[in-house]
Amino acid sequence: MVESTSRAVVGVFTYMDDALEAVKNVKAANLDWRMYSPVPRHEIEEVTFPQKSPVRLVSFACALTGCASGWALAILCSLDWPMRTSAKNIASIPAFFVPGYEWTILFGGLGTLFAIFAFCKIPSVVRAAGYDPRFSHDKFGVVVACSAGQVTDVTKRLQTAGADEVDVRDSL
Amino acid sequence: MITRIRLAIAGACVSALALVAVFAQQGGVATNATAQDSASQYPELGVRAGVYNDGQAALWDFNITDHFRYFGPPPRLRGYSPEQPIKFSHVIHVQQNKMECQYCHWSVSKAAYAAIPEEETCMGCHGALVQGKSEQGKKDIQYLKDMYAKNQPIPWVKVHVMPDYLKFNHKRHVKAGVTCQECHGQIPEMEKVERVSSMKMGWCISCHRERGASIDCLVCHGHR
Amino acid sequence: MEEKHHSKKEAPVTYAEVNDTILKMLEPPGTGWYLLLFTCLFFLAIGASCWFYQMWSGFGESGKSHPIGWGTYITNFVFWVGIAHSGTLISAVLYLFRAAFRQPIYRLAEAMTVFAVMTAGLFPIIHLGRPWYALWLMPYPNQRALWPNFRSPLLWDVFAVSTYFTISATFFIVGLIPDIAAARDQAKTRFRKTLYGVTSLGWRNSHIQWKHYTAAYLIFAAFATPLVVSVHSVVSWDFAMSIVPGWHATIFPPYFVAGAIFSGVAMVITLIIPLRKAFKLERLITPFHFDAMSKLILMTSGVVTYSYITEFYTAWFSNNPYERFQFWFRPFGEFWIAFWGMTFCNCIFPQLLWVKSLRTNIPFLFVLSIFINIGMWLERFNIIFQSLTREFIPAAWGGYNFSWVEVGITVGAFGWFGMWMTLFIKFFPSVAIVEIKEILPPPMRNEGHGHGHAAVGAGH
Amino acid sequence: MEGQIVQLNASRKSEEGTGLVQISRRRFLQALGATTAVGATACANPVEQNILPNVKGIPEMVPGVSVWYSSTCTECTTGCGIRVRTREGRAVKVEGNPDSPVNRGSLCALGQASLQSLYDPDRIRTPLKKTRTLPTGPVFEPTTWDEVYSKLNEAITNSTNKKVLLTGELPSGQQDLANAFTSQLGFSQVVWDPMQPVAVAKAAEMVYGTYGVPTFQLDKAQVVVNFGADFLETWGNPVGYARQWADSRRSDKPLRFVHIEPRLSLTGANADLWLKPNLGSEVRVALFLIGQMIERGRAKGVSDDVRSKLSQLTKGISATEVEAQTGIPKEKLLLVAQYLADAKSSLVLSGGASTSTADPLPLLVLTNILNVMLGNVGKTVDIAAMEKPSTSGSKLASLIDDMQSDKVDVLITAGTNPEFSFPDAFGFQYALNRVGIKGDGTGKKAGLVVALASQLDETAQLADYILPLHTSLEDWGYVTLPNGSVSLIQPSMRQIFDTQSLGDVLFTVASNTGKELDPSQTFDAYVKSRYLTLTSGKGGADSETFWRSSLEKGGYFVAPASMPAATASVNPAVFSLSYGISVKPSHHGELMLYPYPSVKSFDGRAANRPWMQELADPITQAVWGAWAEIHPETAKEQGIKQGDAVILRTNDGEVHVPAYVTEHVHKGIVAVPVGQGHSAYGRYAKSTGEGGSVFSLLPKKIASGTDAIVLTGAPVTVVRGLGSGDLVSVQEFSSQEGRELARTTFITGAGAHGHGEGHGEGHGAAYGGGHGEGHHEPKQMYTQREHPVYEWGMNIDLAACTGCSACVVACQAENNIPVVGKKVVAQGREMAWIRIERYYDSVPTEDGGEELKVSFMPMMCQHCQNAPCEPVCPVYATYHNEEGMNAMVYNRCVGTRYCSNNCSYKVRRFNWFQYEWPELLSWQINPDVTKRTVGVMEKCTFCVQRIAEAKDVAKDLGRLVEDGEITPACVQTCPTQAITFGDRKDPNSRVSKLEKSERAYKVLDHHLNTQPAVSYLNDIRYKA
Repeated sequence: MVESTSRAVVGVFTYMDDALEAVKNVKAANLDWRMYSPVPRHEIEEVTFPQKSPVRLVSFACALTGCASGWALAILCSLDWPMRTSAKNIASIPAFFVPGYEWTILFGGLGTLFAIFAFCKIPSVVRAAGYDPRFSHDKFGVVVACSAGQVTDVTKRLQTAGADEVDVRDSL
Repeated sequence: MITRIRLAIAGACVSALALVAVFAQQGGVATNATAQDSASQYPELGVRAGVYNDGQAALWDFNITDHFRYFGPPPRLRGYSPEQPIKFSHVIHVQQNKMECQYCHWSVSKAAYAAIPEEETCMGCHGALVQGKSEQGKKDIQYLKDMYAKNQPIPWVKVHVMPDYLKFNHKRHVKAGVTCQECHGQIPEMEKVERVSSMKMGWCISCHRERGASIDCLVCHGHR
Repeated sequence: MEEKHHSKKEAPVTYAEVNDTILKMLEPPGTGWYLLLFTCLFFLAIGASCWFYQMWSGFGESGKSHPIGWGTYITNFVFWVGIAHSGTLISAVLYLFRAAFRQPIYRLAEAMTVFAVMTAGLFPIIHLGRPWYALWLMPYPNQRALWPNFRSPLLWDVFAVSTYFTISATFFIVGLIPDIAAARDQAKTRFRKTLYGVTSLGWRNSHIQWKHYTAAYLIFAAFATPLVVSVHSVVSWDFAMSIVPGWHATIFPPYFVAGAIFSGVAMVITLIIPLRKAFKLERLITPFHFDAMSKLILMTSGVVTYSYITEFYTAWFSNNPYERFQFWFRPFGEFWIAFWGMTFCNCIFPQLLWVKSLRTNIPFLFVLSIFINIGMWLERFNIIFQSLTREFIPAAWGGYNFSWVEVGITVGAFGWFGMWMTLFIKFFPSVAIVEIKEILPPPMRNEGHGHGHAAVGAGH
Repeated sequence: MEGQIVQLNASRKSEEGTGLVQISRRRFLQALGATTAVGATACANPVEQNILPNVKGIPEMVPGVSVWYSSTCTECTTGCGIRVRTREGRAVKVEGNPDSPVNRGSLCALGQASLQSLYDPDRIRTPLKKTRTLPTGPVFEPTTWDEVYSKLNEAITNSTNKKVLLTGELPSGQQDLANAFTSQLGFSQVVWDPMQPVAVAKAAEMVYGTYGVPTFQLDKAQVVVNFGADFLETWGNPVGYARQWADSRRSDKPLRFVHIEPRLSLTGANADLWLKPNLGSEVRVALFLIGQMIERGRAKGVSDDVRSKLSQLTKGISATEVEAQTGIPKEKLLLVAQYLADAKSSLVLSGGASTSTADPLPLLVLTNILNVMLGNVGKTVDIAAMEKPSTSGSKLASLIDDMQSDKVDVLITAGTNPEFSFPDAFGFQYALNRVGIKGDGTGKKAGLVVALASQLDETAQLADYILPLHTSLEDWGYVTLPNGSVSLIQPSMRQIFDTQSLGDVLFTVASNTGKELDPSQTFDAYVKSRYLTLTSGKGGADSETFWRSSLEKGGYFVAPASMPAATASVNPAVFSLSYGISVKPSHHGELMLYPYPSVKSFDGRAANRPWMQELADPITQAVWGAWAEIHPETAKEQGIKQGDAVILRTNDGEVHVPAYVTEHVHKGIVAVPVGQGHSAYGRYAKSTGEGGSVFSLLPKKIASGTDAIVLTGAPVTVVRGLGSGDLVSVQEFSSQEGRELARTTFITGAGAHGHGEGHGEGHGAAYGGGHGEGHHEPKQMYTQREHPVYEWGMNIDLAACTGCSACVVACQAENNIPVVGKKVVAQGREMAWIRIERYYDSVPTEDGGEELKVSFMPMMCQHCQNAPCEPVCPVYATYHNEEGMNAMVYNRCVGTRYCSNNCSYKVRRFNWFQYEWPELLSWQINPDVTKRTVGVMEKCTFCVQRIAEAKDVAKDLGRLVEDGEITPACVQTCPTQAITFGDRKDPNSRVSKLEKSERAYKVLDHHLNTQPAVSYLNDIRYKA
């Protein structure tokens, strides 16, 4: 077995403020880190990801596309084989609001889904080395990727922050 | 991160444009010419029967009526060529003997229906004069005579099976100058008659559109 | 009455308790669950057989006649679409409004939405004369070079309902992912591990995931909110866009949306009361929530009642003889019982909720919710059936022939819906784990910084 | 509420068992098969379809092109000319022959349904021999013609007693041959046709001196006073009279029409004033009118002597007295007298059910006298052209006596069904079974009963042998008309079964006994030679050309010559009659039976035709089977509700029918349509046979002084039966609810004509908003559709529509509309594309009272410009085409039924089941019209196939279709030409002009702006 040089240091926290403290700590040390929490909280976001999520842009673009497509579908289909019903215009604009509206939402929603998948990197079959089942239960986790040499330092940082336990694992 | 967003937006726009482009094509199906392109097969006509979709069903256009009437391959497909009770050869009759289509199928210019000729018409030549050269020909002509003597019709097998709700009028098409071959293919070259056109709705419509004929539904689905 | 006092001195709910209580619901089922499932499957079998019989014998096996082209099936369609609505309302609209009582009930409501739309979606197909051509309503490229008619409200239905189903299912599934991940992490059997492993899509609760997730969730809610309004508006346009006296009314969209929420909340109560009892969720779903839902019912009942009155007023004020006749006919005509049944169930009975104690009286609420469900079914039936039976030409007035086939298919729809619900509550967390945790105060070493909503556990 | 739902629900049963209406389930099985058949290739079902050519060419037959044969309708004795449309050798439609002066191109419902007699699936297909009689009925086995002929020959040769030929009113050709047959073979002929007005003929003889029914010119009369003659339904020449009536009604000077009958008949419903006398008391009204005419100096037509005798007779008859006797208010009586007195020309008619009492002559005679007095003979009454019925009830009664006393050896029946249509009390069946039994007391049977029949009816079932006859669509013949015209009957298709012509049977029977009836030897040759004789000299030298052209035209038609200005004198013998009321209930409150022939069943001959069974009766709107019209007071006494089963009981029998409670029947009578209650006559007739036939209720009595049986007046009791009587009516609600659907223009003032009264007056409308807005042009939200070439439209003149329902059958026949059966109609699922809506309105009279106004309104797809049905279809199965039609594409329809919901006229019909015709009836399918499958919507197409045909022809000629070239089936057959079809885009077409008429309006358009292509013209009524 070849000994890997990269390590994942997993800090398990009971308290959120401890975990955030740890994050701030490792962030300051410019380490490659990740935080796991059983619940999204804005306190966490403020510390870990203060920028805006780009999901909304994708959603917006897709929604616009959907709106255009819905209208285009209705109008072009009607023009393709013009059939008069009840003296209504071939391109009956009021009636076509519905497909336009619905496809705005449909495309926007599917685009958002697509964005989540893309940005959250799911579906994922890769095992996250630092992940611990307790992180979906009631514990917070801060995982730091580091070389074998940094392990002690990182462990210390996490323990200082108040980790219940610190675990060192192979390769992130 | 920014790059990814740009990519996503660009992808969305491209897909939307593609979608619009598909629908902008009249009829929507992008499968234009197919392997059995009638123009290449019958160059002397110079008129293509199928224009943009040649009556091809989209893959997902599963039309159950095509199948449930018959437990087997539907006779409404291009290439359908059933065995006939008499091995009648259009090659001999039309190509070699230079007979006109309407000599036998005389009702095409008079009525909606293109009738199969009466046995009497066949007997006009085969009654006394022509007795056939080949073994098969002699057998078939004898069969014709027997049936005629028994006053029984010959059970020809329909090649162009059309549903009841389609009311096609041969007379109008013939009078409008549509040649037989445009729909039925090069029958003169056929030893055994085969369906060369799908005769599906899109196929009809394409020609109607091309020639500016009416595409009112009732023209074909209301009456003869 | 018990619930009223129980939470006073109890300890606050912790993250772990949330997880454990909810995931406990997923433990291997008992006889009761199987019994429920098989009952549902039995009903479904009845419905399926009836539908096949109807297709085999001819559509005439349902009770429609020449003046009455629509009947039970479209009533069921509108009913189930209506049921679906409160789910989206609770999950999306109340999310945007940050309503405090939403979290423990929203998952169930959302599941109800998805399954109700799945049920509703069957009925337009069942009611077709030639269901095997239902595909023709889709705008797909075909050899006939034909397209559907985008001016038809039925085509709008196709768009609205399919969009609604897609979006609500997406919203539902997206909401489920972290919870499935939680279930995965505590799964014990191999089957469950695989099931949750696959369906959680590799969700890890990382801070990046949470960031995008919460952003997307908000956007979903923002999309679903106009959708919930539009879908029932579109459904109401099936009627309002026509010229049938009693259908042709501009008030229909808001009236239908309010009615949908009304019936949907009632259905949520109908479902959640047994669930709460069976899985001992009293600590999570408290009288506070029932009180809030009761108030919602009371309000929507008021809106619905107001709509009824408006309909009558409009008919009178318009001086339109056909409309006037129709609205005279409903309460005093041949089928008065359907009208007065509806009025009792939807307008009069819910007024009892003005009494505070009744708003948290679980047995009463259960009975009331059943009545509202019946009342709302009758409302759709009144609109569809009564209007069609008395249209413009008196010579063409006619009646309806209720048939057992329709009853069978209606029962089958409940079986179909019930089947999905039953399967769902045993396989996936039917109370949102993450969202409840979100409103709990997070565990903090330094107390006072955390601020959660006190909606769960510590009741009032 | 419960009542209706439960009742409708209970009636849903599978009908396949009866074989009446076939609902096929195959389609779904096929669909099911499709899903499984994708992989299953080794299935035995043949993939192939055959296409069979003709063996030999037929000159006039082009595949796909119709060939029309002219012939004559033999359903009743009027002799309407018909044209039979054939396709590929099969008759597919029967229409009126425009060349015939009798019907001028129109045809009634029954005549059109003669096609279903030809294609009756229960027709007799071979000669039959009765082998035994089981309790369930006789058992027949096929036999050969030769066997029957030899048996018959034997019986005739050995006969020592009477030999009788019992027939209906045969067409003249057959009758002429039958005359030769009876005289040469020593037969006597007895004729029975219950529809013949023999009492009227007798009364004519008493007054005018000639036995026969005069022909009438309604259009020349200003006032028509009618005692019960249903001349718009079954009496006389209904098609011709309806045309005359309508021509007058829509003219500038419409005739005023007073109808006096205890029951509201279809004819009465079309009257300006319907008076409801006590049954049997009409004679006093007639007498009163005579008195009034004398008083008012309008009795110039009779000699002084007669006048004085008449004034003797009418002396002291006051309006008050007559009111007490008849129940008609005296104001109305005086009003009628005034109408008659003021009119320059008038017509008094009598006949029909109300004159089929035990003592009909006084009334019939008095009406004839009235006509003579008013100088109508020679003006409106043509006594030169008389139809002379040979029917005789008394002769048939004495034949029965003869048979009972074993005096008849051989009985041949043909074209008549006395076992059904002669009162059972006479004992026809019992007597017939004794035919041929030797009078020597041994009981040995030597004689024979042979029925010559096309259908296995009740009489044919009694016979020992049955010889199958051609129906009239397969047969030769001719009919001589009262005015000297000869209308030819020719076969329109080859015989379907091993049948023969009646004429040929007579020829064969005669030649077997060594007699030669005629040198021509075969019936077709006989017809030709007789025809040429009858029209001798008229055809010119080339008889063959004349014969050919006659066949083409349908016969030799004399133009309706002006009537000989005959004057008639009253035969003094009439004063020997008693003019008191002889027909009246024996005690207060006793009900009298009032059977009547209806336009839908006649005497029962129409019962084997599904079209006629499913045709809604214009008055009651009931289908399939009989009913009893009961006055609400009677119903209340007996606790009878609408649709309950009731038992009608007389001294002679009882029948079970559903109750139809209506106030439009005199409270002293119970009215029942005759013609239902068959125990044989095919599956359709038998399906309504359970309750029994009305003829079983009738007394064994011949009306005094005539040859007629007594139809009305038998004392009857009405008892509530068990449960529901299975009354199926297609229209439950009779009020217009003030919605101005069928509108009326009222003419006020005595005889003054003016259209000034506006629309729909006095409909008791709470919402009277629609007055006078017929021509407004509402602002349109959308630009209206351009119609580049044609814009088809229709106009229906309600003043001319009598409600006769011929159009309904025409539509059924033309468009392959399925007949769905009683159960399915009960569910509200009738399929007729055109229906006759009937509304009862109460309108104010001039003197401030209220009068009944009955409106008939043909309703079919209105082909709206702004059609509500079109935009709601998700798949464009219905849309507006460039010729202004609301097109329906069946094969695109997925069956959402939204269009039907949204159709304000409710004229769309859904295929709830897969309906199939049984074999043989399936031959009538019009090959130009798509058969619809289950789950598909259908509706009126304006007969788009006919439009296409006309356009096709016009295109060949290089021009556009001209006005009048297209006649949809309903337009073609309408006896009153109330319907007009044409191009609305052409301002000179009739339809455009009518649309701009001041009477024109469009239904519901003023509320809905649907812009229908069908316009209606207001009905015209005199304000009573």
